[in-house]
Amino acid sequence: MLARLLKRELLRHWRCRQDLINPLIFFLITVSLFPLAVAPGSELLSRIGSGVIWVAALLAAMLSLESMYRDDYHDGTLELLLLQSGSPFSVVMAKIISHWLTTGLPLVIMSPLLAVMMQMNSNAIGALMLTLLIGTPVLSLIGSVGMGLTVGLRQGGVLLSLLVLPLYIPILIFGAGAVSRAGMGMEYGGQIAFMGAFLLGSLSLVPIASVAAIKVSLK
Amino acid sequence: MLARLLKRELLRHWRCRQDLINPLIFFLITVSLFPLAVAPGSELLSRIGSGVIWVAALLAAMLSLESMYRDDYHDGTLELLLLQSGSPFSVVMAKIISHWLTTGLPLVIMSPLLAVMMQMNSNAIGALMLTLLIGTPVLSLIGSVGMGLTVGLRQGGVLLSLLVLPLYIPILIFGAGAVSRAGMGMEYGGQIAFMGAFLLGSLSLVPIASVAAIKVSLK
Amino acid sequence: MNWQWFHRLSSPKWFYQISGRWLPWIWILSLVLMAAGLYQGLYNSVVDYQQGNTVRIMYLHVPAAFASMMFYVIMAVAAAIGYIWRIKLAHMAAVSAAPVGAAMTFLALLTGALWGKPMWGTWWVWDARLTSELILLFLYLGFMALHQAFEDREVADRAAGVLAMVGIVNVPIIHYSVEWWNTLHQGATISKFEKPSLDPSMLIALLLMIFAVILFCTAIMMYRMRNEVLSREHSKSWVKEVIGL
Amino acid sequence: MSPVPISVLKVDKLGIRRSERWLFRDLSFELKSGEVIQVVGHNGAGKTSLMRSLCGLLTQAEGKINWLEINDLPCLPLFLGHLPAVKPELTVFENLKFHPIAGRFLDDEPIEDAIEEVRLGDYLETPARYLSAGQTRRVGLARLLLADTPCWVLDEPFTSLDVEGCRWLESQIEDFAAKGGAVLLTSHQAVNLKETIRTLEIVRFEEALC
Amino acid sequence: MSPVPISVLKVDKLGIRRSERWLFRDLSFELKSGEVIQVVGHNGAGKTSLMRSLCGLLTQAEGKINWLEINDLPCLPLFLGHLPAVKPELTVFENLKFHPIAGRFLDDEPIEDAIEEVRLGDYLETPARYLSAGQTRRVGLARLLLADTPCWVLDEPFTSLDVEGCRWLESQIEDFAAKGGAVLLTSHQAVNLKETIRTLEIVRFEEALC
Ligand code: HEM
Ligand SMILES: Nc1ncnc2c1ncn2[C@@H]1O[C@H](COP(=O)(O)OP(=O)(O)OP(=O)(O)O)[C@@H](O)[C@H]1O
Ligand SMILES: Nc1ncnc2c1ncn2[C@@H]1O[C@H](COP(=O)(O)OP(=O)(O)OP(=O)(O)O)[C@@H](O)[C@H]1O
Ligand SMILES: [Mg+2]
Ligand SMILES: [Mg+2]
Repeated sequence: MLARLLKRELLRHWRCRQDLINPLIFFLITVSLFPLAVAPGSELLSRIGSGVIWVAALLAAMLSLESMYRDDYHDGTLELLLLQSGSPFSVVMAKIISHWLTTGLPLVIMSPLLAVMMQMNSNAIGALMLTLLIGTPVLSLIGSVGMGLTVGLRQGGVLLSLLVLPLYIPILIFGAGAVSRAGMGMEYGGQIAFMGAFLLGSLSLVPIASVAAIKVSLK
Repeated sequence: MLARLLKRELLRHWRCRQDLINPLIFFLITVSLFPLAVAPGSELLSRIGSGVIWVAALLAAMLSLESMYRDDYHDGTLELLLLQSGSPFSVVMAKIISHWLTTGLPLVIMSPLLAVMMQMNSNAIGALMLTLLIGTPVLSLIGSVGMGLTVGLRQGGVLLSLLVLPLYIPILIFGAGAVSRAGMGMEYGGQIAFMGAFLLGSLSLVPIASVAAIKVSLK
Repeated sequence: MNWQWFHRLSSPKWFYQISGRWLPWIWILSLVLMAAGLYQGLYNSVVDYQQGNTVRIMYLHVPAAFASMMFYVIMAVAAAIGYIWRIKLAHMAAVSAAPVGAAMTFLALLTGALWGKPMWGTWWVWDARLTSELILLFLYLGFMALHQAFEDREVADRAAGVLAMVGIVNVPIIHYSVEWWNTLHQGATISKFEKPSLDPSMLIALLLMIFAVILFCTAIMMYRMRNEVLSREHSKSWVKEVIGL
Repeated sequence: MSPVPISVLKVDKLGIRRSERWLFRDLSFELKSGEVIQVVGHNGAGKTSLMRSLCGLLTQAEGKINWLEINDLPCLPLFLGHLPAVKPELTVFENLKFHPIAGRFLDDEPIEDAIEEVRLGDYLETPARYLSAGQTRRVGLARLLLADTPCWVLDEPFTSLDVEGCRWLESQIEDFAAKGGAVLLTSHQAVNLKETIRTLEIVRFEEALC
Repeated sequence: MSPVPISVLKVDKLGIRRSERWLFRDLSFELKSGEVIQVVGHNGAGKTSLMRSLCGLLTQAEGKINWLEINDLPCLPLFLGHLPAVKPELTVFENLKFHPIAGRFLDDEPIEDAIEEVRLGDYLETPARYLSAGQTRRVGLARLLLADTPCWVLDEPFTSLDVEGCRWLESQIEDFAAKGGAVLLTSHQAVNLKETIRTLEIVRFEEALC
């Protein structure tokens, strides 16, 4: 069931490829604006690089949450899926996995390029990819709950950011922190461990919370 | 005619207040993530402050362009306005002015708060407000052309950024440059003069181009 | 006022015939000039006392950069003519000029970056000329992407035309950027005719290469335009004759 | 009652093409004051495209469209299309108040009268998104009462209207024509007017001939 | 042909309120298999609201809605509303392929047949935003041919259809009813079927009594 639903999600995304690359373009643009805006000087750039890339990734993930449930909610597909599939968890998990595959993963893959542009060293680039790999699934997971709660509301957008961002902040701090430690040659195992714990925690809690959130929204 | 059209636009925005504060919230959030993501240290923050605030303002303005023509295009109001008002220029100018009043101006007003958060000095804060005051209208003006060209397209979002951002970059460079010069106590009259020239130039060119763009899109 | 000539000039059929006669000559002339320019540039000119042999990148860089701007102007003017007088041939010209200009912009960026490494110690800096040249590339790409996005060709022509006309403000910015901001990039060297700061042998090579590249680009653009004419007028009887149907 | 009908619109050998396919060619007709013309044709024939090109919202591939000139300015028809052009977030009143009609904005009083006339008196201050489909159409149709123009161009104006609403619209069209107005409309239903309507059929242009 | 009509839908003392105003109360009726009911009422009477609440898209203020149960699950009617529910960015084919209909995704072949049947064969790969109003409706109506459900709930299905399209839809409804399907529809036009249709009038609930 999960596999079929996931295939549906990915097909849907594939049909709207332009929406698909939207977060990626946003990510690229945001990061590449910084060298223009901050007085050029490679030393400064490489110091803020990890922070800039992490913030851009977070914003890109947040802006793309809309596409997770909103469309399906508005044309009635969401309720149909929940009623007919018999397994709301699969529906939610399919949505989360496809969101990560279409948003998080491309960001991870794209990040080394941007890191080079921000003149980060190879140590930091490795850490960046690792932290993004652990961190972006958490962004999708937490976002799913927030989106589930706000999908039926008119003021969705603002409320979503207010709900989701506070929960994103720990990930941001650990992720960007680990990268900048790596850039300075320090070890960053502690941060990675924390992020792993976050990932496991949200993996086990989020599906339940998401299903509950959507059921509330559909009433 | 212009006054009445402007009133209509503002009323429309007022009825959707939540959409109105969306760019503002986005602006606030983006800027306030940076102190968390960049290794804390006031000296670094204040150096990148101008760039961060300018990039955030630019992104906020860009993301809010959608609301300019898209809705009116899709429910048939745009063509009614263009045909029945007898003065397409007024329609376009009303849209641009209201976009600036609802997006650009709040950003200008909010910016000192964020500048303090980024530990910028008072010199830089003054320059920030001044540059944003001159720069945000240019963002709305140029955005109007880009939005006019892409309003009828389904790949609108991505294309819009591709068209509009390159034209935004000079403003970003001058704006952020002026602020960081101000922060270091240097004079920044040259940058301001260039921005003024941009503003005048786009004020005189954009309405024509926008009307042309929309007329093409409606075809 | 007799507008006869104007209508004749804007007739795709007339263009197709005339360009068919000229095109071989333009090809030949551009290749000859290029050969001469390369010979002069690579063997026959003095080596710069500061830059050594790397200066020879100039013979590609400057013509490419110049052509990138020139073809943008051509594209924008053609688009404006097409937009205002609704002349299809002008739109075809604009559409054909875009990829040529984009290629030249890319070449200018590439050669500039290759030159920058030995000269400035870095591939890239965010300086005004470099940035505005990059923007030029984006404008070309935006033009082509926008044109692609519309299904209806006439609407596409007009929409992309508006963009081309708006983007033309970038051209003077590129040109004067070195004067307006003091940057790393070289100032104007050839245009100062009173007192050229170049060695005559270098100047000759450079001018030869500039003309060669412009002619070369013109030839490609004409070639593309002829294809464009054929594909857009495919239902006309004269096209059927030409392609032997 | 205008005694001598004058020509409001002259269309000469009009041809329209959509995505490289001709919808029709060689369409010529004349619309005179006091006349009602119903454009007919099957789904996708090109009725909407015709109307949009008459109103300048679509460029014709060939042919000429000549509107009556008033003081050297071509007259501006009131075009109501498939979409009701009603903003859901504005109230019924604001929807009429803040949209220019025939080149100008209107005063409160005629607007209130028009709203009363289309039976939306109770909904003056209701945001349009709370209206039913037919009520939304009525907001759009209220513009007919407010416009000061010699010609109406209506694309399927009867959509969503109930029986009484259709009757009302028919009588409005009759009155307008009697006062010398010219009407061009499409409808898949029959339109029952006292006087007979001219119909204009759109037939597909067959490419084979070209 | 189902010999003994069974009850598909039982509505008992239904009442619906919108923004604090009762649209109607005390509405009771039964829809049997093989039956066609036309809901009538003036604009804003509450026809759309009734249909949406029957389909669970609106909570009723009072009363009961009982759908026929099949294997202990209430049957899922196919609801086609005012909006054609066609995504403009997808092609005609994809619009049917990637939207589950009555709980499941469909194979290519029946979809292609259905598109052929609604006369959109030439537009299989055309993005829906290039379709005319009537063609867009036809895409929505193709779902009727694909759904495997005992009941259709259609809100103004004749909108934008040309004469031939209306006739086609009427014959589809006839066939479906003959095969034992139940249909609830609204229309402001008369619906011409071989057998007579039951009409259900929605009358405004007068608050004074309450
Ligand atoms: C990626 C890097 C570079 C870019 C994008 C770039 C771009 C340009 C452009 C657009 C022009 C034409 C200006 C005009 O005609 O007004 C130009 C001319 C020129 N460039 Fe570069 N350039 C780059 C790097 C360099 C480097 C590293 C050098 C040598 C140190 C150099 C030397 C020159 C010279 C000598 C001219 C001719 C100036 C004149 O006569 O006007 N460029 N470049
Ligand atoms: N979202 C809503 N919120 C509040 N009131 C609404 C809403 N939608 C509709 N109404 C009101 O409910 C009433 C009934 O609307 P409904 O759409 O059910 O009418 P209808 O019978 O379908 O009319 P029509 O023939 O015009 O389609 C109308 O008076 C309308 O103003
Ligand atoms: N934006 C567009 N781009 C390309 N083709 C289009 C576009 N809009 C409509 N068409 C095509 O043009 C033809 C005519 O469309 P039009 O909307 O004029 O038909 P119509 O006669 O109004 O039909 P209906 O009765 O369904 O409203 C259709 O075949 C349609 O597919
Ligand atoms: Mg139509
Ligand atoms: Mg209804």
